[in-house]
Amino acid sequence: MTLPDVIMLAITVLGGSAALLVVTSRNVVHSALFLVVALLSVAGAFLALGAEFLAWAQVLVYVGAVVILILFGLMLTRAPIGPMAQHNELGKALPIAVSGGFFAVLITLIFGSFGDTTLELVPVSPGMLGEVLYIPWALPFMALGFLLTVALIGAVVLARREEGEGPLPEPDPELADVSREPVPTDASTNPGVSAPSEEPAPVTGEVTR
Amino acid sequence: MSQVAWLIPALPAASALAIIFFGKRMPKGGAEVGILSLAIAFVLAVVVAIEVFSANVAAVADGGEAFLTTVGVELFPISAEAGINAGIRIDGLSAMMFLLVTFVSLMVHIYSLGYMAGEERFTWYFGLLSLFTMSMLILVVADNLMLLLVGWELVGVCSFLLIGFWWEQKSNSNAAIKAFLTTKSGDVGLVVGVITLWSVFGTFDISQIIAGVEAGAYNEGLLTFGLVALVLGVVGKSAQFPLHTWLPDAMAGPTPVSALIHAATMVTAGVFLIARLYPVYSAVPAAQATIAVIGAITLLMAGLLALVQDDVKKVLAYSTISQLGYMVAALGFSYTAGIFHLFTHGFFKALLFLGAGSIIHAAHSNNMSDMGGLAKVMPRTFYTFLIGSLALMAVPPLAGFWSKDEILVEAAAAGAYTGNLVLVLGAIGGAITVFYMTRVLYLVFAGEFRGYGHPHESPQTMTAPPVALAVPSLFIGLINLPLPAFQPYAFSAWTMFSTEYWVTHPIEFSPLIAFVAVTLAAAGFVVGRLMYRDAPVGDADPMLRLGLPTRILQEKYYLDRLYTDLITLTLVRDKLGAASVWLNDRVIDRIVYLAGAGTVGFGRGLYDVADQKGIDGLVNGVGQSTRWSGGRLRLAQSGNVQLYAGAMLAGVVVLAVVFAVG
Amino acid sequence: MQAAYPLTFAALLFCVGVYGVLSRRHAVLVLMSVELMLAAVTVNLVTFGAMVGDALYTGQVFALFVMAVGAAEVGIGLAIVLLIYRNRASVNIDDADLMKY
Amino acid sequence: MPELLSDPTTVDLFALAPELSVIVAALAILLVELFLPAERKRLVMLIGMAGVLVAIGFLIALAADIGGGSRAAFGNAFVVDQYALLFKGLFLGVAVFVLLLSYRYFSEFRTYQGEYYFLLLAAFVGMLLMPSARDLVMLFIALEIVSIPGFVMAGLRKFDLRSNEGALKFFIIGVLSVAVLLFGMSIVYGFTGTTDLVGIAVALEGAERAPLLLAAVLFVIVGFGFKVSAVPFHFWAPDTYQGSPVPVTAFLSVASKAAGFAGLLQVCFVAFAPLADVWAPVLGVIAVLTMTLGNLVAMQQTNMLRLLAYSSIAHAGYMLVPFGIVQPGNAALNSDAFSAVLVYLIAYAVMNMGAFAAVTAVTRAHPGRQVADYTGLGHRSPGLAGAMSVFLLSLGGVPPLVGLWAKFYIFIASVEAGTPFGLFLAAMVVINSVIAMFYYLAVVRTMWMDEPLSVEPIRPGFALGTAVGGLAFLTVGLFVAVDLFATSANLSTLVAGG
Amino acid sequence: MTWEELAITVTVFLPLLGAAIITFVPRRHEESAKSIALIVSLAAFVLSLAILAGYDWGARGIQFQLNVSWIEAAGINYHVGIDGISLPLFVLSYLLTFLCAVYSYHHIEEPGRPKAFLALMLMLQTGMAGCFIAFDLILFFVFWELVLVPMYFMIGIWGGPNRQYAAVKFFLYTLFGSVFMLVAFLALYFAAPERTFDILALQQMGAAGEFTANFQRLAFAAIFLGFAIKVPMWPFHTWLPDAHTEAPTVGSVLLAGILLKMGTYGFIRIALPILPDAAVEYAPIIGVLAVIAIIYGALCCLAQTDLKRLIAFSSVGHMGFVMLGIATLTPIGINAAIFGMVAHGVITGMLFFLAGSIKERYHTREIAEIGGGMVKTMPKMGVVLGLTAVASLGLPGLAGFWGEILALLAAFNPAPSLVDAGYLTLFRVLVVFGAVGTVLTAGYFLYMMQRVLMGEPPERWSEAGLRDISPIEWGAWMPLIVLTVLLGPAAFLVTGMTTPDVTTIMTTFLGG
Repeated sequence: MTLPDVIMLAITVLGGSAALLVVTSRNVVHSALFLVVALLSVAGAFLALGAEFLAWAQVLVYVGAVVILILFGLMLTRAPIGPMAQHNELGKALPIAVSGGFFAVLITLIFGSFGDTTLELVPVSPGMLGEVLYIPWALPFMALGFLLTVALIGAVVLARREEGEGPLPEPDPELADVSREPVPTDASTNPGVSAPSEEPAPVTGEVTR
Repeated sequence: MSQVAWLIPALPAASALAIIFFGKRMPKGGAEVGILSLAIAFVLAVVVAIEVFSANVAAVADGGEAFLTTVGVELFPISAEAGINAGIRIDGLSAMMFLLVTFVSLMVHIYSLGYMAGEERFTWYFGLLSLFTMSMLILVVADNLMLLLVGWELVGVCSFLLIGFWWEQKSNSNAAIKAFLTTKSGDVGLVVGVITLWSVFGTFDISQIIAGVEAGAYNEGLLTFGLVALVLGVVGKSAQFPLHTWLPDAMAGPTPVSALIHAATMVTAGVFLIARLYPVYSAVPAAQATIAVIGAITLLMAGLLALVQDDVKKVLAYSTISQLGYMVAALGFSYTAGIFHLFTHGFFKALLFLGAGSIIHAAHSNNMSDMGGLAKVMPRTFYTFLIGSLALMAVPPLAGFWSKDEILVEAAAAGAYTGNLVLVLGAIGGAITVFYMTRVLYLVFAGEFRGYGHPHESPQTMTAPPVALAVPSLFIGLINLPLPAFQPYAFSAWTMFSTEYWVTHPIEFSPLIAFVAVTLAAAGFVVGRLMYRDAPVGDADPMLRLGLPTRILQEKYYLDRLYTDLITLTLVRDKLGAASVWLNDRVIDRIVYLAGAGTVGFGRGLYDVADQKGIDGLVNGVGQSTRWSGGRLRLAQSGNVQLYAGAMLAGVVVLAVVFAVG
Repeated sequence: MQAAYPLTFAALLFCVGVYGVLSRRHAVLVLMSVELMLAAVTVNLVTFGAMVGDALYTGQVFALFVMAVGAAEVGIGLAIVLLIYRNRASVNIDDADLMKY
Repeated sequence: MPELLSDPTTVDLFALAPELSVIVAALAILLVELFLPAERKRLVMLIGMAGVLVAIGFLIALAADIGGGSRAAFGNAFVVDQYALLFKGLFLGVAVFVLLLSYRYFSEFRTYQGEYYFLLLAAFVGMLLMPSARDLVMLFIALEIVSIPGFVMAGLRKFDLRSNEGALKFFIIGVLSVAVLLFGMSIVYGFTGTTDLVGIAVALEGAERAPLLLAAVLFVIVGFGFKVSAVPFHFWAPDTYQGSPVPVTAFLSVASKAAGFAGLLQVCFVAFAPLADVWAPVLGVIAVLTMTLGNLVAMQQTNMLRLLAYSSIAHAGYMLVPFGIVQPGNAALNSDAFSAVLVYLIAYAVMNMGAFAAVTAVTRAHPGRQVADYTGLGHRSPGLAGAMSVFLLSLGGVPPLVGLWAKFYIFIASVEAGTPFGLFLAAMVVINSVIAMFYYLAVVRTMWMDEPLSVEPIRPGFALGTAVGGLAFLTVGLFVAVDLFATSANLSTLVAGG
Repeated sequence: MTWEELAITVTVFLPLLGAAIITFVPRRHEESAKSIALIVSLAAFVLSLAILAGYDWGARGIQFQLNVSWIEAAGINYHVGIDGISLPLFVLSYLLTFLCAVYSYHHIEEPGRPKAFLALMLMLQTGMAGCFIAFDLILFFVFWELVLVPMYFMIGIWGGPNRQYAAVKFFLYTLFGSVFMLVAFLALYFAAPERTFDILALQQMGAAGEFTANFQRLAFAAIFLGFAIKVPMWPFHTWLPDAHTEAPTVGSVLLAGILLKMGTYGFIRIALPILPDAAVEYAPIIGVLAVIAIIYGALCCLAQTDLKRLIAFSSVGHMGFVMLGIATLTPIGINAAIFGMVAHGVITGMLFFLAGSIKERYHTREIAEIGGGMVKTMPKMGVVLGLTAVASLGLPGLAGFWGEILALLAAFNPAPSLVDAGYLTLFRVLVVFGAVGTVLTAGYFLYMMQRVLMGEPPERWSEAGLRDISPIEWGAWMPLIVLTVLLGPAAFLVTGMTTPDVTTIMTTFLGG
């Protein structure tokens, strides 16, 4: 049991519990905070494994940007501050069964084949990583760049509010039962063109066996 | 001349076409073309006959071969080596048939001018007559069995069309169909027989078949089966027992038709066929025995039936069946006797039918009960009818005597079981024939006229042909006088197929048999005269008061009821037909429909049960979800994405285990 | 260091992520759980990178790419969730069952 | 494994030409769209079309240039060989038709047309990268480039809750399967020490079969299974197809499914070839499940898009059959199976795209998307109904149409395998195609033999009209000229090229 | 590419081209579609006559042969040619289509739309003609299935009352059969020493005994199912009455005239020569089923009340004779079968034309309602119906006779290999039953003639002033009437062509 093993175990315990709390805590904001702890523990794991650059990247990208983004998401969707019923109609039976099964399978298999291998850790400096990144991995790197731009534009398109232009989202009458105040519509914006909206086929129409 | 004998069938064929297509526009409605063509044909027939007969006589004289010319051409190949060919075969027999058919057909044509005058489909009638004569002549002249079969069936169809000429009344078309179907069922035997002969001898050609039989290299059992099958065809066509029921009903057609078809030509086709294949039959004793027996039964059975008929044409019809029985029986052991009786019978039976036609025409009814006393009113018809009856009754100098007597002589000569049977039944049959003919003579000509209206003599065209036919009825018998001196020039020589047969089977005269036959005939005449002198009609008719025998005879031994009602109508058409349709629509169709519907049903079932009960059930069984009320759960595609994800990952886990183990 | 430990840590994170995706009602929570799963993958990759020790540091580069892609997916995920929220004022995944069978 | 590059400057741009031209076109669209007034925005599609056509030009030049050999770039992480060219040709062909479909459909949206075309072209870039990618990392990234625009486009009908819902389901299931894919890839990398496909194959040759490795192989296959909508991973398809705009559904059912197969082909036939005896039977079983479930459920559908969704699931099943009969080491059989999948893909792309083109035309007049909308179409617009019948009958496998050859090749491959499992697969294909005939025939029947609801004909408009006409011609034309693409698609180039 | 090679391809695909042209005719002048169809079908017919003229009657083997590879990936090549066996049916299909084009100038059933109808008809013609000239199994299969879709639409759209049920039934029946056939073709492909779909090569292999006995048994069973459904043989025939009665006149003429023959032709061309041992094993079964079909068909006809359905069932009977001829495995038998096919095509095609015209005038197919006396109300129609009915019941001297009599002839002594297998007596019993079948056939036809032609016409029809045969109808029917009468005496028109090739194909069975 060398020092790195001890560190690793500690990180595993810390990260694991944080992750569990993320998914089980009743308060959504608490989950977000526990997510931060979990991701930090991952960064710690990277450091333990000698991937120093990755660790800082993890901290910067995930903890810095992604969690903040998620918090914004929670805020925008007016998530209730207090506790809310966490479990969906599926109940806990299926998720526990599946994830438990998954975990059991993975653990047995991992210990089966990697039980005894030990890692001699060679710290990888950012310089070495950088050198490798821009020549052999140039193509994936560029492709990834393109991917990020596409994701960015996609997110903007979806998330943008629509009153400014284009067809206004008339509430779908069949969902009239859902309590929602109508989005303020000013009649002037879009003249004649009516979108080929889905004329509300009666629910039964849609739902046929 | 015989080389070009194919002209004889060609003439009526040409006239038939001419009449059918241009008949309407001809002055006499096509009749003149018919008569002209047949007249020429008759002349040609006489020329050919002279050539053939003189050749035969010469052959008998100097011991040469019998006259035979065959001219044939291959119509079309049916396999690399075999083919169907059409050709003519002229020998004594066919020459004789030429004479008989053309002459009788000519007489009927002339007679029909008067009889069918004013008929709506006059032209169509004459077209059919020519068509019929053509097919009969094809049958006569054919050199191979296949062409004979073609002629045979064509004759059948023409008789169907002629019998059902007045097809407005359902009874006529019923009779026509009955005639056709009965002969057609007989034809089953013919077809099977022809095919068997083909498979035994490898050819249809008659001369090769005969050569094959003489050579002796053939499968005995199969040949017997073939010949017996042919006999079934003969029984159907020549109305022998048991397939005779159609002939009396065929009287529904116009009388000249009956005269031509049901006296002289068509019904003799069967007899002609046996005569044509006589050498083959003589080689197979079993076949000859069957013929003799059938002939004997038929002649007696039909004779009895003739006793109780009221319709004059029906009497003649049954008498024809009886005479055909004689011919068939004769062919059981003697070639010449059989065909001689055929020859003579053709003339006087045609005469009787034409006479009957005039009588019916005059009395406006077929039934003898409303005739009587016509001798005075229709002298010419009476005398000719009398001559015909006397010939039929085998009164010595006339034709009937010589031919029927010859049959009895040959039967006696043959001896053995069949010979004696034919002799005895023949004699009795002779007596019965005389009895029912005297009954007819008295009921029709003697006493007072019982019908309504006043009968008068038929016009010239309807009395001339009977007169013309009376001449041969009187003298034709003499051409075959059984005197040894006369025989080399006699009919037997003319029509022999091989000289050595003519030598080994001479025509003798036995005074004893002649005497017995004549006395029996005389007895029959006396009894007949006694009973019917004052024309007792209706239920006064002695023959109708015999109780059970009368009823059996009137019901025609219940054969008719057996055939028409039981077999054809009820069993075949209604029962079997309906059963097969039921089988078709209900059973087979249903099975297939179920198979088809089955897959759809199976699909739906699988979809309902396995697809959504199965997977959903499993997933929910595991989860003890509270909110999952029955209503919400329906199908695997429940719309809840987490259920999808769950199902998917469950699948992954299961597969991972399988993989890990695998 | 024992290789098994980081791997178990990764497996633990992955399975907790799976649990989170399947059970939480709130869409954003589902996104968070997905992030956990991707983080688990990165740990896995780095561990294997160290174990293999190849010249190209494939493990770590791959991990980096995964992080980038993870970030992109969170962006898209949130956009979709916001879109649903604006149309229905509820991010509860259970309601999203308009289309079925 | 992209080995160390000695000289970084020799990046072979010509090999990347097709991808680059599409990227340039996409970016150009974004820029130009800003300056166009609202009603002129739809002209943007023309730029996109230009980009695709230029890419096709480059493709032909590349094909002429390599002629059978291969051309590597980035230290053979990116290889352009006959296999890659065939797929790129297929993708660009499909791109042309998706653009034609989208022209009029999206012109009414007036808002984010530019972004839509950008996303569409981006997805096609991803697809173009996929067949040339020869290592797991690049495969993963290409897969992502295809998926992410897919998620967005599926949700583009923002006002319609069904569309959002479809996008959400697509996203969640998509992300989940990517996570599983990555997990698998990491373990495979762990075992084999490399991410290069051929390298993996070499490493696997000798390696003893640790259970974890086998599980990892499964995880990777699951990632592509999702894209191809094989059975346990098919749940997203019906809802997403129904929710998203019809051209996007066409894109999903044809293009992204083809990309999934491109990846699966490379992974299964190259990387995991030595383990064939492990995954082949499992894929075979999945194929049968997919086929049967797809056909049976399709029989019950009344919504046209859901029917086509289940039908495309069934066709994914047919295409998975050759994977089920692969035998390690039996090169002849494998190459036949390989070409069978390719032939089916090309035929499927043509007839399915055609079907969706016709559905797009009809949906504009009947937004209800019900099968009942098609009653009496034969009387209203015989041309459109004729084309739709051609596509449906071809999907059913009726002879004078290319669908027959597609099934025929699958059939030959599975009968040639000779194993009882092969024969079982063949029998299932036969039974399924007869069952499928039920619902294809039902639609064709309603079109021709029932009385139309209204008499006014449906005008598909120029762009869509050419798409429907062109595809109908191809469906029949390819039947005769099936030889064109049948021979060129063989395994040898892929294996050798890598 | 000399005319020799191109002749067949041009003749086969000309109608398809015609169909394409017709579809592009604008809706406004739809009537012109009729004249285009007429011209195209006439041109195709003339071309087929040119091939007939150019055909060397004596020579054995394939003429006008063209063999170019189509899909070399799977070893399928476009191998077309024509020989004595396929030439008569090939020319007959063109004749019937041309006559149908003439007939449909005035007679298209109620949804009208001549454009679609004629296009489908021409497409049908390509499929039919293609079947007879294909010498590659897959090419044969493609043409075989090509016929399905147009006929399905023809029955489904222009048919009678419950046409959709009949159309679907027809489609799925044949599809089911053809799927098995395809499996058999593939099995042959894989079992052949060097893989080929070429029928001629497979025939050589079959003759040389390359295929093992039980493989042959299985393959023949599958092929048998495919062809038997099409013929149709007895247990698989239930689709025929529905399809025929519901199909439009032209549809049922082509269906009865040619489509049924594709099944029997398939037996002669593919099943028998390629799998000789299995053919010997299955021959008695086919023979028995054939005779059952004869008797069963006749009995069903007796019970029919619908004129068209009666004619349909008569086809079951006639095809029974054809199959009996095939079951004998002798040159005479096959000759009889081919002649029977041609004669049945001419006669039953004529009968269906008549049935169509009668329905058009009487507006019903129920014999009871027609009430008889047609010779009085429509004399010419009556005579023609009479003549055709008589020809159909096998009156010698007309076309129908030779087919039946030669089949019985051949069945009396079947091929030596059958005799050695001890089936001689069985076949002879079949001959007797077949002969009885002819009587039953005569029975129901005469019964039909009595109820339709003879008797007094009910007054409803006698004053209705039904118009007799119109010039268009004369034009469409005259060739058939002439052929019915001509094929009697001049039977060499068909057997002359078929005999050389039939003997070559049947040599394998001649054995001893």
